[in-house]
Amino acid sequence: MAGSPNGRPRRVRAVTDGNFGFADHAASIGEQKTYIEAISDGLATEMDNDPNVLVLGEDVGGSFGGAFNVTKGLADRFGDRRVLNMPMTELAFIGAANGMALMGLRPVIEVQFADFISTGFDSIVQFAATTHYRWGGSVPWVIRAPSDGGIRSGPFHSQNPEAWFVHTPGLKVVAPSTPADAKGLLISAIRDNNPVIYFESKPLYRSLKGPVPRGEHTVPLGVAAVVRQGGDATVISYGAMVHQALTAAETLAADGIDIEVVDLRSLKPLDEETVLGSVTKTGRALVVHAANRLAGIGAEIAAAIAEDAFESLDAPVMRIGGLDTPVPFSPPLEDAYRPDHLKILTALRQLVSY
Amino acid sequence: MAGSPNGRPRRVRAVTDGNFGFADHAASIGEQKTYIEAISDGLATEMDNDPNVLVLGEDVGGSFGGAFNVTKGLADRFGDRRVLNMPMTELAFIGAANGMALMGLRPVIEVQFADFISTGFDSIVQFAATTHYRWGGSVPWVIRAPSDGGIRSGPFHSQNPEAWFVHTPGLKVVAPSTPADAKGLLISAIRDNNPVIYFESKPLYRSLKGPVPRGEHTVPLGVAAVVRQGGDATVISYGAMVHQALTAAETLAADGIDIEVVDLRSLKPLDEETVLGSVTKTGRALVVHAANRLAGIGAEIAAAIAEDAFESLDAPVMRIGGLDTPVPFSPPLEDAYRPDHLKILTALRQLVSY
Amino acid sequence: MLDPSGATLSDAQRREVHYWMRLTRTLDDQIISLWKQGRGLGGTFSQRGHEAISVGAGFALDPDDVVAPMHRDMGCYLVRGMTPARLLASQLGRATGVNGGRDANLHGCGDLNLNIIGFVSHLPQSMPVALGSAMAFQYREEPRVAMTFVGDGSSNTGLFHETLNLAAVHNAPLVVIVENNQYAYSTPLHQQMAIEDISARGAAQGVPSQIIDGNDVEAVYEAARGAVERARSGGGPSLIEAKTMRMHGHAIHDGAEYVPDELLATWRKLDPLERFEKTLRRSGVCDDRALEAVTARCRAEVAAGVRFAEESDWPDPRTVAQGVYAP
Amino acid sequence: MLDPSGATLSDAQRREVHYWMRLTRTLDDQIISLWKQGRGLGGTFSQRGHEAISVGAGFALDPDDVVAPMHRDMGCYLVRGMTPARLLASQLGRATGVNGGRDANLHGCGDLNLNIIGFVSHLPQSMPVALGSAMAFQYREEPRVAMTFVGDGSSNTGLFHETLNLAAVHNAPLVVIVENNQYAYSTPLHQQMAIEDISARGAAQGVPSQIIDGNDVEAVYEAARGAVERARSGGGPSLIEAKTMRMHGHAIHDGAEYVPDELLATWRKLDPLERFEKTLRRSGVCDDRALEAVTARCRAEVAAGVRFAEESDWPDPRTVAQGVYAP
Ligand SMILES: Cc1ncc(C[n+]2csc(CCOP(=O)(O)OP(=O)(O)O)c2C)c(N)n1
Ligand SMILES: Cc1ncc(C[n+]2csc(CCOP(=O)(O)OP(=O)(O)O)c2C)c(N)n1
Ligand SMILES: [Mg+2]
Ligand SMILES: [Mg+2]
Repeated sequence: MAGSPNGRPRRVRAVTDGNFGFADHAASIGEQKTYIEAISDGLATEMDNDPNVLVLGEDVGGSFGGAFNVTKGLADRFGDRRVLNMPMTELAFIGAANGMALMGLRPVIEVQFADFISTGFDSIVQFAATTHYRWGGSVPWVIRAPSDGGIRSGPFHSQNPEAWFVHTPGLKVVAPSTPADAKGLLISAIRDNNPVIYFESKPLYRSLKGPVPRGEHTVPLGVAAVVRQGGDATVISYGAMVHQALTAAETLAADGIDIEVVDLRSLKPLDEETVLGSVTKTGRALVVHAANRLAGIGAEIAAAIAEDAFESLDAPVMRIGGLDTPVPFSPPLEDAYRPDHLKILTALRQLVSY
Repeated sequence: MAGSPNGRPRRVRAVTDGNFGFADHAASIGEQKTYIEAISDGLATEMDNDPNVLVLGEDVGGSFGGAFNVTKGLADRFGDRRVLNMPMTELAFIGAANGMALMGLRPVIEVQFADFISTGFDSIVQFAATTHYRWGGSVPWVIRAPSDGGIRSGPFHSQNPEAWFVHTPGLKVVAPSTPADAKGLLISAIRDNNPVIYFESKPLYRSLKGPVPRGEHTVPLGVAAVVRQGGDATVISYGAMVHQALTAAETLAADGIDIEVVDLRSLKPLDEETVLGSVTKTGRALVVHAANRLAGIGAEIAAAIAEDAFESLDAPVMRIGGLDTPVPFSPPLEDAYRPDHLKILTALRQLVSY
Repeated sequence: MLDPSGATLSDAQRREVHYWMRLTRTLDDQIISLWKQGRGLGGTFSQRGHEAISVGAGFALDPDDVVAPMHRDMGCYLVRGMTPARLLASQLGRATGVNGGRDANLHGCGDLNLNIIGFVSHLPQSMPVALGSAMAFQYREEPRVAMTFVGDGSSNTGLFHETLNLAAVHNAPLVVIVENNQYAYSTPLHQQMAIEDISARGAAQGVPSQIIDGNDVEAVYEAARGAVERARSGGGPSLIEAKTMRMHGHAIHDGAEYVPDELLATWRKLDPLERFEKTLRRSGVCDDRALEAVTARCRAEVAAGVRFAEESDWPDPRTVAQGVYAP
Repeated sequence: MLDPSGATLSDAQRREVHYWMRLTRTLDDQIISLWKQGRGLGGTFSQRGHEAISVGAGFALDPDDVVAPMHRDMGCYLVRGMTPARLLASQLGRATGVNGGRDANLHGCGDLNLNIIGFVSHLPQSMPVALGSAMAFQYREEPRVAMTFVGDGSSNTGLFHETLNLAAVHNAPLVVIVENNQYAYSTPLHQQMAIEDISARGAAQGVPSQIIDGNDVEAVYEAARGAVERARSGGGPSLIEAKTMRMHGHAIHDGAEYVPDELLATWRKLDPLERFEKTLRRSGVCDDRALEAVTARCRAEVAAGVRFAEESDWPDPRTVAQGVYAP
């Protein structure tokens, strides 16, 4: 319940200069924006563009604009009817969004923390996910879920629950790692005719800046990005961990080891082609995510690689993820729990020397 | 909502004679019982043994005894105070079980179908799963979840949601495949000091008979069973799919191909030692479950094998599971959706000839 | 309490409503006998006793209104234009069914051309969906209303209360019909709740409510129509508790031995269809011949539906993975 | 409505209650200043305005009773015997904290030796857990009671209603205190619900309820003690709505600019601690010197707690994976 976005991020490497380096998938023209500003920008842009888009969630409205202020200013700009404060009843208001979406609106739902998405679980996994398959009704909403830890928020404000939803048929799941993608994936998610869960990475909110195209900007769902080229091994990751992987890769570059980094961007649909393409080239793969390693998304990716790129593999596919424990609060515990560039570095050294 | 246990099972091979063949892990002395009778037996045995055990759920009480009659007779025998009908409020009654368990009782909760476990999600994944880690409170309950399909019950009475819970830190998960294990794992689950989700396989309820030891009988959590020995490839499975795998293995035996079949029995903790031991021996692995293949438990197992038995593998680890769709109702669709011995056979032929 | 609407059925409407009730009864009986003969597929729900509610409330809606019915509301599907043939094909899992064989019995019988939202098992998930539809109408300033149905069992769920609350806060044009049939599967009311009337749950959220005789189709219509008109004119949500009795088991396989015989005997005398037919006869709206003609017509329509369904193709297994996502 | 219990505080108890309220205030103020100085860790909740409720209700329990407090109930933890030192060490993530650094702020401060159940964020998950505890007491025929606390925001959740209903059906010895502090985070009551009084929600489930002045600790004690005694003697669950105001932001980082100044000004005059001190003075239970002595004692205890906490070791990272499962 803490609601505090002001924990002290540690080990999350902020990229604060203009040369963010993802020139291949972030447009180079545009303002410098933080990750969180890019989300707000994406929301406002699409609300401007489509009167069917409305925002709902706890505390999103009025002058407040949500626990993280992502929706601040939207009520002023678009009116209270398009930015609705909800009582603390996730099951009902996500269920209501199901109805709105069936009637042609495009609600963007904020759950206050990704952790609380479980409270609305049935409305997501039972109703929204199955409706198109069962009788053709289309449920085009987006749930924005501020996820991930590393900021001393404890077991209930640090969760990464994406695996539940990737395993559930009928949902789409995205997890941007850069400001440009944050905007572009959000707009694409809103335009998609299906329920999309959009996992925001809290540790990147204000620590990460990058160029964000003005106005219209979309990033297609289901398309990963190779954010660093390299021939010796592939790291597959998403969200905040992409930056940890890049940091580790830079360290190894000094030793003459070239790591390729794939940023999945979408977790469902998963861009297996890009992943397999890279691993076929490098012959070595490490999957990294902050979520619990056990039966996480990394398991699917590793299993897919192990099956479909078997002949190309020069080493076992490795995985790094959170421990199989709740996310602990205290810094030494959370740091032990959580993957970071040092742990990635250790794993990569092992992988390339296999 | 159908509540009908009387769909016609197809392709589920009943084993109705006395020589069930799992002599290595089911005691040979005991009555012949169906899978469902064995569950009732386990419940009654442990209620007899421990006055702290009580049963709660929708329609479990009185003369009715639950949608599948698993608890029929328990109210008569142990009194209404130990067999409680609950209003249709899964979140509250699983939450209440959390409190009972903290106070030293051992509630056994029936969710009417495994599909409805999602309605009580928070009480499971947020409260029960995390409490011991966070402050030492012990939550020893069991949720009995009638799961699995193949009996024409449609998208909401056929689900296999085990992956959600295996991914969640702090829960234990079991899934018996035989009457003897159904009894033994249930008693062990009740005695365990942690929340345990016990997935029953509906298609086995009345189609499967086998010897069940009388009285006291436990099967340890976290210990898999090698239910068929073979040197050419390993099938790793659980629940109803174990029998499909055994059928496929018999077919291949006629061709001189020896398949080893590992019945996981527990999904969490997972007996990696037995799995890796077998795969190290055979060099080939196929993981099979009825649940959605994508990001299912099979992904974890395949990834673990690919990482830890890499050098032993003579072929890619294969996986078979349900499609990434809701479970469809109509027989041709459900059969296309669902793994069976023929699909396993095809995969195994491919695997052994790799 | 809700104000009485004063809306009453004309004689022509009475005849129409009677036809839908008879059709519902005939179709339900047919389904039961199909299943007893082993020609069914999976489980299916009994409708007997609920005809006045599902038909009477459904009839109170205009075509542009949206409805999210539940598993005792076959009558509502029929009133809204879903044919016995489609419903039967659906129950038998055929390609020609409402959802092409993807969902079981009445589940997933959604068709937005008829403004019907299909339900999922997880009760009462239809309720917030109906609310969201109502909120969409408000948002676009359309004069439309959403109606949904729940049981006594569902009225215990958190989602029931959350939805009423949200509807009240937003003054949404939502009508909630509670079908209090005294049981949730095998569980009698007193094991479900400690209150006398479910309508009391409206007050806890600021939703006006009303109790009606759920076996009197005219009373159902009048209350429902009143609530619909009120919602349409900006008066907000309402709750109608219709008292009735589930006359068969929960679903086809359930003998309902847990229901006391006397209770059933009392309610059998209050059968909604027989009662309405008596009224029609007494008031001269229909004579015996007219009623028999309706019965014959319904029989024929249902029989044709059975033929259609049983002769329909099974879905093509190669389509199994299609349509998970909207294009 | 609940019958008045007639239970009143003796003078000695008044002095004790005052001490706990002052300790709560002092500890809360200390936490705020630690956080403002950058010596805090993560987010933490403000308690100001809630001292009468958390202390008064907690004080109404016997040692064998169980309590499941929420994030505005620091006073209740203290009354139940959790020391400022332990609570501070917990908030600072130290090995010596209630949960060894595993959970944040007041979360997870459970200790069954003190009959306190630790809460999770997902509100109001403590409510069914308290109910289950109460049902366990019933089952074993122990004369014990369970109490839990929820906010106005939580009173909208489905789980709130489900739990009250289940408690009523089982006549469980449960006392639910609703801390209606007019806001859920930034959301005022009128955006949360369309009713005047949350106590109305008791009636919808058959749970007797009562409205009290949540800033009057004696009123809180009397109502809570009455409900506890009633529950203990087999009278079943009750609901007490304590009206109050959250005087600071939701949590440390929240300036609460969304709360009108006038509202705060009105309530500032009703400060529960000052009011109670006035009463104590007026009734001659304490004089100024005695009150100052309490303040000094609380300051010293809290200061010692800060020293203890800040000097405590961090948890050993090698223990991170231990204790997920009970042995
Ligand atoms: C969340 C949830 N839990 C359990 C069920 C299983 N179930 C199907 S119908 C039913 C009883 C419903 O009773 P009620 O709401 O009174 O409707 P009725 O069947 O009596 O018309 C139950 C428990 C379900 N559908 N949804
Ligand atoms: C299920 C759930 N959703 C969202 C939150 C985030 N959250 C934390 S406190 C809070 C407001 C709670 O309001 P209230 O119940 O009135 O308690 P108060 O904080 O005012 O004491 C919210 C929305 C939560 N804790 N649980
Ligand atoms: Mg009912
Ligand atoms: Mg509040």
